[in-house]
Amino acid sequence: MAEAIAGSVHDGDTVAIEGFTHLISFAAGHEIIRQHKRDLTLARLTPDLIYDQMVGAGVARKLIFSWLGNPGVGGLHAVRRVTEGASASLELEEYSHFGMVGRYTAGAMNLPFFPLRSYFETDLPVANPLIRPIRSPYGDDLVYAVPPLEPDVAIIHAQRADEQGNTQIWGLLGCQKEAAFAAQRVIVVVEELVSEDVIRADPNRTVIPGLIVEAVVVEPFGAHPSYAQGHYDRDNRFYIEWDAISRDADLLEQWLDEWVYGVAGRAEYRDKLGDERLDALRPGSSPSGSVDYGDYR
Amino acid sequence: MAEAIAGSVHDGDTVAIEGFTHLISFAAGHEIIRQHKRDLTLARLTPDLIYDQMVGAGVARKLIFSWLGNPGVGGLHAVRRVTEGASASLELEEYSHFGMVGRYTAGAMNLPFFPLRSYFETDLPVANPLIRPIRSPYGDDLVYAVPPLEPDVAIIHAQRADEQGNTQIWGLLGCQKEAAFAAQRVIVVVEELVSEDVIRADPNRTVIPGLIVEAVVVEPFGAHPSYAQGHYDRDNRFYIEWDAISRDADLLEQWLDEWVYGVAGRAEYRDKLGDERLDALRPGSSPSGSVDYGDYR
Amino acid sequence: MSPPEPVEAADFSASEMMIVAAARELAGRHVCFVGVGLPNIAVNLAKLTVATDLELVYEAGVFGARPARLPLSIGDPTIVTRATAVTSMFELFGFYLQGGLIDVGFLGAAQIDRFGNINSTVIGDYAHPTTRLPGSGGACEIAINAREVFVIMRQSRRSFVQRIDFRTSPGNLGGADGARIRREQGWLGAGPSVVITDLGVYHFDAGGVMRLDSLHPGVTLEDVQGKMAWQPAVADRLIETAPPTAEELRLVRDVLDTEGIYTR
Amino acid sequence: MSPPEPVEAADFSASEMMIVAAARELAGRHVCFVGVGLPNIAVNLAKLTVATDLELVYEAGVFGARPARLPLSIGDPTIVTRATAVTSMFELFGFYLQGGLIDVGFLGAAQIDRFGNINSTVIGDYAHPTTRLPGSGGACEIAINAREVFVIMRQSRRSFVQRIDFRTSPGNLGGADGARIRREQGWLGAGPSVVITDLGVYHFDAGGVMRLDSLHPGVTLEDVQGKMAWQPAVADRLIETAPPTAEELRLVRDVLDTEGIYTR
Repeated sequence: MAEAIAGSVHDGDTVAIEGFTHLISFAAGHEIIRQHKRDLTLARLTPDLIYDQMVGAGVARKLIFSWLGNPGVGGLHAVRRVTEGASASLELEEYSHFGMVGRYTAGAMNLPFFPLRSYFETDLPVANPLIRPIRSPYGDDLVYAVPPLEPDVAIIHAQRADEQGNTQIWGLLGCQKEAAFAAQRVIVVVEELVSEDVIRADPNRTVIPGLIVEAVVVEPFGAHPSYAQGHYDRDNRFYIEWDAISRDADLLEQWLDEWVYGVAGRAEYRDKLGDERLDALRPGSSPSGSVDYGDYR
Repeated sequence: MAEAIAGSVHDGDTVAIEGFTHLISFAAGHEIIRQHKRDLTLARLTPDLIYDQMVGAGVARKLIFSWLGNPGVGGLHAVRRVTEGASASLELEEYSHFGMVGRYTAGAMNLPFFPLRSYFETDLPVANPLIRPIRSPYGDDLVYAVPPLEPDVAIIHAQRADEQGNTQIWGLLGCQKEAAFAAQRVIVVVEELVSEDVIRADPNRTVIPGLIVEAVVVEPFGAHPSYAQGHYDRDNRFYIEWDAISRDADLLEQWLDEWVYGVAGRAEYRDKLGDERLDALRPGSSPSGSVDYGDYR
Repeated sequence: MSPPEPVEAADFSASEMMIVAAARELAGRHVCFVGVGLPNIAVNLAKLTVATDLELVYEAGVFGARPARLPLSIGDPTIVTRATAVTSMFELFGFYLQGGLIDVGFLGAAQIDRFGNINSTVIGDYAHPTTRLPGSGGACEIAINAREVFVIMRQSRRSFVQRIDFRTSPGNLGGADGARIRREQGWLGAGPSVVITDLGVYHFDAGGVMRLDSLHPGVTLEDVQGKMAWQPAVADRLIETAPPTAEELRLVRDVLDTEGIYTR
Repeated sequence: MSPPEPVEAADFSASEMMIVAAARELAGRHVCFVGVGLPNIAVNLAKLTVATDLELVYEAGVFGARPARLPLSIGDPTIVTRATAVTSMFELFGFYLQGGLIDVGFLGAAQIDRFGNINSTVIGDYAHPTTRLPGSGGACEIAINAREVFVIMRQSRRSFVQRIDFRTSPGNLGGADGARIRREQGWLGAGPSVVITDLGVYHFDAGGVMRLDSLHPGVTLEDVQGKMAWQPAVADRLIETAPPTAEELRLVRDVLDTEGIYTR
C-alpha cells in the first residue's frame, strides 16, 4: 500500500476514494495521511469518516461531494470546524448524489457534460455555478448539466482481484465503476488476491478490468470500519465513537497518533483492533449459488 | 406466449425484441407473426433474422436500427426487397450502435436526449434529422444528441426469472436492461422459471426487476437459432440456411408456413427441430463458482 | 381479525406516533424510495399493515430488500443479502427514480417553509454558515422526480420557518404557482403531499400551503402554534390522530426496532 | 528461435496475406477493438507473434476473451466463457471506446475514397438505394474514437472510388484539413492509418491521402491501378510485402481458423 500511494498520489491531486457505505478504503486513506500528502481535492458522494479523518489530518484543500455526514450518527465534525463561520477554510464544491454520479459518468465516457432532471428551482446552481441549465435539441425541455469529473486517482476497495487487476465486487456497487473509468490512475485494494481462473469463471461479476488498473494491493479488513459484503460487517460502534472523537480537535489528533501515525500499516492496525473485535464482525454464510456459462468448443 | 403477445402487443406499436446475438426471442417474434400483427415499428440495434422474418411476414411498417444484416453471412434479403430501388416501402430510421444504446438509455432515464461523441462529419445526421448537434454548457464542445426511444413493448429473453419477473442474465448483456426500463410494457421470456430463493441468493445477477415486468413466459429454446449462454449454442447452420431461403420470397413464404404458421407454438417448433439437433447445441459445463453475500442478522 | 384494542396516549413515544402516522399515509402506494431511520421503520410497518404490496427501493441500490435485522445505516449489508436486485447508483437514480418508478419519496429537513420547500444544506450564509448541514444527497432529485414526497421531521420555531436559508429540495415553490411550474418544466413529481411531525399531520391545500389536519393525542393547537414561525392554516375539521393500535406498536417494538434505536 | 523459412507466393491465399499483413501492423499496439472475421484472426495472430501483450475488446461487450474455438459470430458464446470481463454495450461503447481506451479499431468498407472516408450504408441514393448495406453498426464511433483505424477490404473499381455515396465513417475528411477538424472538434481518434487489401498495403501521407507502400507478392502496380478509381500515390520506395512465414501460416491454419472458414 505504501508503495502504491507513494507512486500514484501526489500533492495537489484530485483523489476519489469511492464506495457507498460499502467497501470504503480506509486503509488507503490512512496511508495518504501517513505520507503527509497535502492540498488534495477529495471527491466522493458521501465524505464519511474517512474524509473527516483526512480533513482533520490536514491533507485536503477542497471537497467535491453530495452528502456530508456520519450516516445514522450525525455530522462530520472535523469538516464542520473548517467549513463553518468566518474562518471557513476548506473549499466545498457541492452537488446532489445523481449529480456526482453524472459527473463520474461523463468523466468515464469522455463527455463534456452529463444531463439530468434535477436542480430545478433550487439554490444549488447558485451555490455551485458549475451546475448549468441546458436546453434539449428536441423541443423546449430544459434540464441541468454537470461537468465531467476525472480524478487523478481513484481508489477502489473490492472483495477480490487477480494480479492483473481484474476486479470483482458484489453487494452495493455505488459508483466505483464510473469513478474508476473516469480516473487517470486506479488503485484497487482487495480482501483477497485470486487466480485469474477464479475471475474468468464468472466474467459478468467483473466490475473493473485490469486494463485500467495501475496497482493491486492486498489488504484484508482494509475497509474497516466500513464493510465488505460477505467478509465482514460494518463496525457501527466505531461510527458512533467517532462522533465524540471528532468533536474535539485534540482527541482527534490523539486518535490519529494512535491509529494512523502510530501503526506502520494495515497489518498493525488489524493486530491493534484484535481478533475478538474483527471476528465479531464476520457474518454467517449466504452463498450466491453457481450458474453455468457453458463450455463452447 | 400467445396470451402475453395478445395482451401486450397491439397493431401500430413500437416493439423492441432486443439481444446482441445472444438471447434474441425468436419465440416471441414468431408469435407476433402468427397473430398477424400489423404496422409495427420494430426497434433493435441489429435487426437480424428475426426482423427479416417479421418484415417478410408483413408485420412491420418501419425499422429503427443501427446494423442491418445476417452477422457473418450477409444481407437481410426480405428487408432488402422492401428497402431497395424505386419501390422501397419500409420506413428506416437509422443510427449507430452507440446512438441506439443512447436512445434506450435516455428512454430509461426520462431524459429528453442523450449526448455522444459520434456522427461528426458523417452523412448520418443528414439521413436522419433526429440526430442533432448540441453544444456543451462548458466551453465550445459540440457533440451530437439522440432522442429517447420508449418502445410500447420490450421483449427480453433470459436464462431465468421468478414468478414476479425478477430476471437474471449472464453472458452478453447487450442493451436489454436499457430497453426494458425504457419500455411501457415488458415481456420476459425465460429458459427456466425458478423460485424467488434462487434469484435472491444472487441479487447482483438480476438485470430486470419484476417491478417493470408485465408477463413472464417460460419457453425453453425460445431464442433458437440465437442462443442462451450455458443452455445452448447459436445454431449457425440456420443463419447460413436463411440466406438462401430469404433470397426468394416464395421460399420465405413456404418457410413461414412450415415453421411459424404451421406450428401452434414453441413446443411444436422444438419437436419439429428434433432432439438430435437441439442436443447437439448443448455446451459442456463451465460453472461460475459461488460467492458469499454473508448472512447479517 | 379482532378489532384493534384502544391504547392510551401515554403508552407510546412521539417517534412511535410519527412512524405509525407515516405508515398509515402509505395506504394505496406501490413503490417507495427508502432512507434509513424513521422512514425505514414506517415503510416496513406499512408493508405489514396498510400496504402489503409495497415495493421498497433503497437509495443505496437495492430493490426488494429482505433485511434480517433493522438496517443501521443506509447501506447496511443486511439489505443486500437476499434482496431481489442490487444495482449501481447510476441505475438506481437514473432508471428507478428519474425514470419515474417511484411513487413516494421520504425526506427529512432542517428547515421547511409553509410551501414545503426544504433546506438540508446550511443554516446561515452559504459561504460562511453558522451550521453546515449534510447537503442534498439524493433529496433534490427525490423532491423533483418521486411522484409525491412525504416529509418527516420534528417541529420547532427553528425548523418550521418563514423563510428557509437555502432551498435544497423544492416543494410547492411560491405556493399556487408550484404545480404549474412543475408541469411546465416537465417534473415527474407533484411535490410534498404530507408532513408528519411529532405534533401532528399536515397536508397541502389547493394553493400549495401546508394545512394542519390532525393533532397527535395530547397535543393542542397552541402547542403546535408555539413550535412554528408562521400562523398555520388549520383544517375546518381538525381531528385527533388515531393513536397507535396495540398491533402497530407490537410490530414496531417487537419486529421492526427491537432495540428501540429509532423509536425511544 | 530458428529464422523463418521462406515461403513461396503460391502457398497462401489472398485472405491469408491480408491477415498476416494486418497482424504485422499491430506491432506496438496495446488495446484493439475486434470484430468478427478477418480482423478477429489478424488480431489473434498478432497476439501470438508481434504483439503478445495485445488486449482484445469485443464490440459485443467482452474484454479479455479466451475463445476455445474460432468465433463464428460477433457475439459467439465462446468469447464469453472464461473472458475476464463481460459488460453492457452502454459501458463498452461509453467507457471503453468513447472513454479513449481503444488504440486500434478495425473497419471494413463497401466503398472507400483516397482520404479513407468509408461508406457501409448504401450504394446509390439514400432513400432509394440500388444496394442497401448494413449501415454503421459501431463503425461511425470507432472511426471517431479509436486512436487509429485499420481498414481491411478487397479492392476493386467499385470499392476504391472517387466519391463515396454515403459517408458512414469519417476518415481524413477532405485530406489536409482532416487532422485539424478532428483536433478542433475534440475527436480522440487520429483516423485511418493503414488500409490492407488483397493487393497491397497503404498508409496515409501528411496530406491525409492514401499511399501505396507495399504490393503483395505476385501483384503488379498495374494490377492495383486496374482495381481502383483514382491514380494512387505510390511510395518512393514501393516494396513487396514479405510473404507469410511458415509459422504465421501454421498459426492461421492450424490454430486460428482450422476449418478455413475465413481464409480460403
